[in-house]
Amino acid sequence: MAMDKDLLMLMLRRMWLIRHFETTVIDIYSKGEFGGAAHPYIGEEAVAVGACTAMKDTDYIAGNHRSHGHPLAKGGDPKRAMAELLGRVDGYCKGKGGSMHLADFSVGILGESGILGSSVPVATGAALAAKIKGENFISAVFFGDGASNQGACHESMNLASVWKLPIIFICENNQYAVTTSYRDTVSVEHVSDRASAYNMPGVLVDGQDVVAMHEAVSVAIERARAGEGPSLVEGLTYRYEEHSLGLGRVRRGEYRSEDEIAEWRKRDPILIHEKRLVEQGIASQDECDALSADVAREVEEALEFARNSPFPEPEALFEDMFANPIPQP
Amino acid sequence: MAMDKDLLMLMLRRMWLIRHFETTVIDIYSKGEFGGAAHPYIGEEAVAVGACTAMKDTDYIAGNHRSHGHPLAKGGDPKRAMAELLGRVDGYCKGKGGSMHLADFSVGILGESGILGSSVPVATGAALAAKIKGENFISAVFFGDGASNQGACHESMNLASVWKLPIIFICENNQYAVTTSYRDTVSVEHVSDRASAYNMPGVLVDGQDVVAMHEAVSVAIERARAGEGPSLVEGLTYRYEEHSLGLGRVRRGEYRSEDEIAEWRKRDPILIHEKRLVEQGIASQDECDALSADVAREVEEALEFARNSPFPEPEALFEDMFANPIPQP
Amino acid sequence: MAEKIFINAINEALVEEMRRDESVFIMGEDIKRSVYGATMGLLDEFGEKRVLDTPLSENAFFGAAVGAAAVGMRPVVETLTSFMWVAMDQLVSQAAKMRYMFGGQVNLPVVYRATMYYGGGSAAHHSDRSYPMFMNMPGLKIVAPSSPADMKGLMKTAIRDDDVVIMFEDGTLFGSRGEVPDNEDLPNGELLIPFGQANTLREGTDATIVAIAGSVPHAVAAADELAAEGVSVEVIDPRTLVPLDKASILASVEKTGRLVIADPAHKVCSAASEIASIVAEEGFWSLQAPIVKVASEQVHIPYSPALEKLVYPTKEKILAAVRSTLA
Amino acid sequence: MAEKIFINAINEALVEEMRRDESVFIMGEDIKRSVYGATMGLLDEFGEKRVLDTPLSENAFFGAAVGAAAVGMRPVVETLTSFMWVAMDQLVSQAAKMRYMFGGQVNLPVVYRATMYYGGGSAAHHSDRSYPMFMNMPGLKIVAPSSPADMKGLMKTAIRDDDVVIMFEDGTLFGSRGEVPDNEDLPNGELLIPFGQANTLREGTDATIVAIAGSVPHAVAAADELAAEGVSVEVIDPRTLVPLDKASILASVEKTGRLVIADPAHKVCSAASEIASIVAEEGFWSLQAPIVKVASEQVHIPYSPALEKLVYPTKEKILAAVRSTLA
Ligand SMILES: Cc1ncc(C[n+]2csc(CCOP(=O)(O)OP(=O)(O)O)c2C)c(N)n1
Ligand SMILES: Cc1ncc(C[n+]2csc(CCOP(=O)(O)OP(=O)(O)O)c2C)c(N)n1
Ligand SMILES: [Mg+2]
Ligand SMILES: [Mg+2]
Repeated sequence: MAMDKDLLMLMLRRMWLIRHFETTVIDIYSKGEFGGAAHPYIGEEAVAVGACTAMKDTDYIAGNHRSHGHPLAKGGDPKRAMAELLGRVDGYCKGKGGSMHLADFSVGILGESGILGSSVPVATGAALAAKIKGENFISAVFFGDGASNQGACHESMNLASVWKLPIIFICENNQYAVTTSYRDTVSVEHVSDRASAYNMPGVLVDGQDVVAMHEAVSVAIERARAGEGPSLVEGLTYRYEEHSLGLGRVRRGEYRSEDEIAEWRKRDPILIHEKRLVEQGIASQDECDALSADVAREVEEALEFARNSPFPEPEALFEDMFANPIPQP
Repeated sequence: MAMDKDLLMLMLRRMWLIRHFETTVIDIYSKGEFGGAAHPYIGEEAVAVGACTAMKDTDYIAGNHRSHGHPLAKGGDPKRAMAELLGRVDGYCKGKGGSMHLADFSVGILGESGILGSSVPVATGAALAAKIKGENFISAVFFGDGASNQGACHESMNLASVWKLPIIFICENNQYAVTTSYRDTVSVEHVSDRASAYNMPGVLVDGQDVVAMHEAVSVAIERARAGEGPSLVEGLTYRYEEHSLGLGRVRRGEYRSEDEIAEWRKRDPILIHEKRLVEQGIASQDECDALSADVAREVEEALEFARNSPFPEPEALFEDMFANPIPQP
Repeated sequence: MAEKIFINAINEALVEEMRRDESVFIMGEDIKRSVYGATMGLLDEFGEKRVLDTPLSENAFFGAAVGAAAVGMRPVVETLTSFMWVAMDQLVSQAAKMRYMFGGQVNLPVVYRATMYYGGGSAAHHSDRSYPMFMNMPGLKIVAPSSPADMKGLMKTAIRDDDVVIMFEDGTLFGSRGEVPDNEDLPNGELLIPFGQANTLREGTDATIVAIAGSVPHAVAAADELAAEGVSVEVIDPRTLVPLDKASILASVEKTGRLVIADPAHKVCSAASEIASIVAEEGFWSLQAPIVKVASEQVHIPYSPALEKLVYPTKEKILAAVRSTLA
Repeated sequence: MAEKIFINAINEALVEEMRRDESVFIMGEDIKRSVYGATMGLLDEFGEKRVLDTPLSENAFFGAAVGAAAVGMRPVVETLTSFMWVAMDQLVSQAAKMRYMFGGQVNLPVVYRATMYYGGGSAAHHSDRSYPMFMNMPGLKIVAPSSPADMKGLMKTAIRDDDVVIMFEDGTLFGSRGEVPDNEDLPNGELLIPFGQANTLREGTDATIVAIAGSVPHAVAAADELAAEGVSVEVIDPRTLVPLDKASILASVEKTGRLVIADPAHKVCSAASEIASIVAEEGFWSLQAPIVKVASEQVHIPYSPALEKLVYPTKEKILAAVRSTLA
């Protein structure tokens, strides 16, 4: 697949955006600037970015608790995402959702969901709407290796397959669910092996290579738009940080080795992509560094924006429950 | 597999038992002798009988809404089953369960469950207990082609596989869920194809041949007892009657042809088995007929027994909720 | 006005709304052949794209309805109350929570049609009357009609509402008959009943019965029997449980001073409990006697007809309760 | 007596019961490494066979617990309330219904340990306080301890009980401290608290506060503040919601004539509603003022700390409620 420089640089930009965003999030969380849970996406950037850059604004995604990468990859605004994390009115959800529930329906982000597997049927429904309406948008959903064991995934994949819905099931296999290796909980070698149980293509992809992800998802999207039904794409990737900010008890030495982390860091998705850009003469390292610095500033501005946004007023508590509101009981 | 005459005749006896039981049930239901739903097993006898005759009394089964065949195949008492259908105190559940909830824990029948897929995790738990206790009983669960699409099946098969539990998942593929062909709802050619998604053997069996079922399940049981984990066995079978007694709206001409029914009836499981017995010189047709007549009498007695059993007294309403009862609120 | 059967009123509402709005579609199990009766003729008129038989995987298609609604469709989902347990994840985590959680970014015009079969030997797995559990969960509008006209008018309102609505359709009423206004006799040519407005079936001054769903006919029968004895009983059907027309209930209790609540759901943490608690707080000074709940016994539904008939509110139980408040 | 931390009291109960009875085992997500804190040291002492990390499929392992219990084991399942929705099928259709449906043929000694995290920015998907929904469903015993001693004593009782018990463990109390009797000081050498016995934390004559789980400390603080003003308030913690010790509540209201109920669950069809309805029926003639519910607002849990703090019962809300009943 021939890719133009703009696209390749967009991929780099969005990966850096996620990386800087998450680094900032970890920093301000550690300083107590916000609370609750937050699940860093660092190390996995190529999965969401490769996938989302293969989509249009009119296509839909849904995601999970590891929730910052997907919307940023899909073109979400870091200002509004950061404001949401800080619980402010200018956040995507006016502060009601927080880290695990970013959503921007205006660019096709159906929302991140904290319950494992729970957004998979929802994304399937968006694809069903495309089919009923006869429109050619598609839908995609991100879920983890752990979540792949949920019944919701099975039911949705079967439904999408028998109805030939335009949806891409994207499993982010980052090797672990909290402290549990997927080898102890997933009964097959690869999650994508399960595609055969639904009569759909199952593709195992190097999730550290943004171009590989982009290509695999592009093929799946083409198929979906052509009315040929869903695909399952598994990106093999790795989470550098611990499961969640705020979950103090997890000590990584207990379930994975420092060596393992170091090995994976050698295959850092940004490193891999920059190396390719430089080696293929598409961009210089300076250009890449400048882009990174530029994005870092964007994230700083987002933080500034978020900090300046006010907290919601008490009245807001009762707003947004219903489109046609009803009296409080 | 060499089978002795006793076993082969036991298979015939239990198939006839189910056949006569169900015929009687249809008859008395049509006369208004009991109400609610009841799902005849006629045509599918070889599946349960083949499977259950491969088990011991100390092995467990769980089943579904099509619920009379499994317990009778496992050695349940037609008297108590019939009394349960009539809502009497001598019923297996003292009249509290009715047709869809037969259970006899004394011969390993963990109970039939009316919610599709819902007994699959329960049976998986019995197998888990075997493993934890280090005992060598196994567990088996019957579910339909329709139910195979439920998340509970996926989750349980995965769990059983990663933990190598001694359980046999038995899919009774009778071609339809109510009026819906499994070809419209199951995304693969055969439900047993899904076994590969759980790294377990998946076996497609002629569900009209009781010996074939017995053999396939025996292999799976051996594997289970040896600690090698679960299997998925799919019996291809057919339901002669409509989905449920009491569901008047289903007109069979609308979703399946009379021809199709006639074709399947040619492969009647009792016919096939009797033919084999006679042709192989194991039993004469007279012997088979006598056995059938004997079983018919047994069913008549069961009906007599049930009719003579009293309805529960009002106090019974509040009994059996808890092992350690609590006051009514 | 024509007399119509309850289940046909459901069908009429579906047909009218599907004709009116192309984005309305319906999915469920064996609905093409209308195994449960409410979807008769829909496939013929609206075709395969708008009348979908689903695989047996309620969690997936309950959630797919949410996703489809989020991108502009208006799904109607047919199910039984008892099949909602397997789909609880999507009902609670998505249907109920999504709008608020995302700060109101999205409307979810989904209708779940949940039939409650009970009273006919369906036993513990098929007899759920679960609306109280859903009342506890914010974000769901909850409707429980008791007559063909209410059924039709509330169903049409539900389909047009931009929020998630669960229609608890009482199976004990499916064969019941009642007057349903003809469209040509109605102001705007159609029957639409707003949410949050109770219906007063009998006016009275001595006691109030608030009755829900299948308990309404029993309450009316009890009131009529008491009327013959010279006791004047008001019967109120809230019709929608979320929103609940507490003003009508409080006004009635202010007048009568006595309250009995008839509710076919299990009695603990029931709609009856909720209504009692509201009146004990906001209508306390009107009360002249204890509030009596007549709800289902706190046991599962036994199969045997000898036992099942003891479980639910009946005319006799309601009569006894009203008399106790007057004693 | 030693002062202990709530979460350690859970751990103690688990350890003691697992030592005592080989058929007790525990399963859940990441419990081997005790990610949530209550299962510390269990793997080391009891090994892989009795301490099981599960795949992320709650419906399967919640149901597997039922099946294992049916054939002689005593499973303890660790989860969060918010993960119960995906397992509702097994909780309702199997755990709650099985015994009755099968005519009492089988005992199901299962304990579901469901932690309620709320109040710390966990947002709508991780802040459920769902016990009222389970109270509506017959067949489940429901426990909601508010102190380390109650936690330990009720957990041990739960594990020995032959029925399904859901322990709602209030996350807002996990770090709280309290005196827990030492085993050697106890009559039978162990702490067992029976189900169905409320605990009276403060005795009083002017008003009664019934407080549940995490609301208990707020109620006690309110009572103490009122005591300083010369108002004598009784504080009752039911400790178990099914069975509910209504005798203690009714006796207290008989004495005080005034009732406030503090409940961190959503207010509609809540435990507070149920208790109010019981008193409005059985304690009516004792009441001298409206019954006031102080429960969570009927909205989902918003993430923003600016909003979340407005949702739950607080000392201030309870104070205002008690004062209103005395006005
Ligand atoms: C139904 C449900 N069960 C459990 C959890 C708690 N939980 C949150 S994230 C997580 C691990 C998820 O692992 P995986 O799906 O692989 O995603 P990852 O965190 O690795 O990206 C768990 C157990 C949950 N949120 N929802
Ligand atoms: C969760 C759930 N959904 C729907 C139903 C209603 N229902 C009962 S039996 C049945 C068809 C089942 O088909 P299958 O699993 O193939 O079993 P069969 O009846 O063919 O033996 C349906 C839809 C149910 N009992 N439970
Ligand atoms: Mg993972
Ligand atoms: Mg079938």
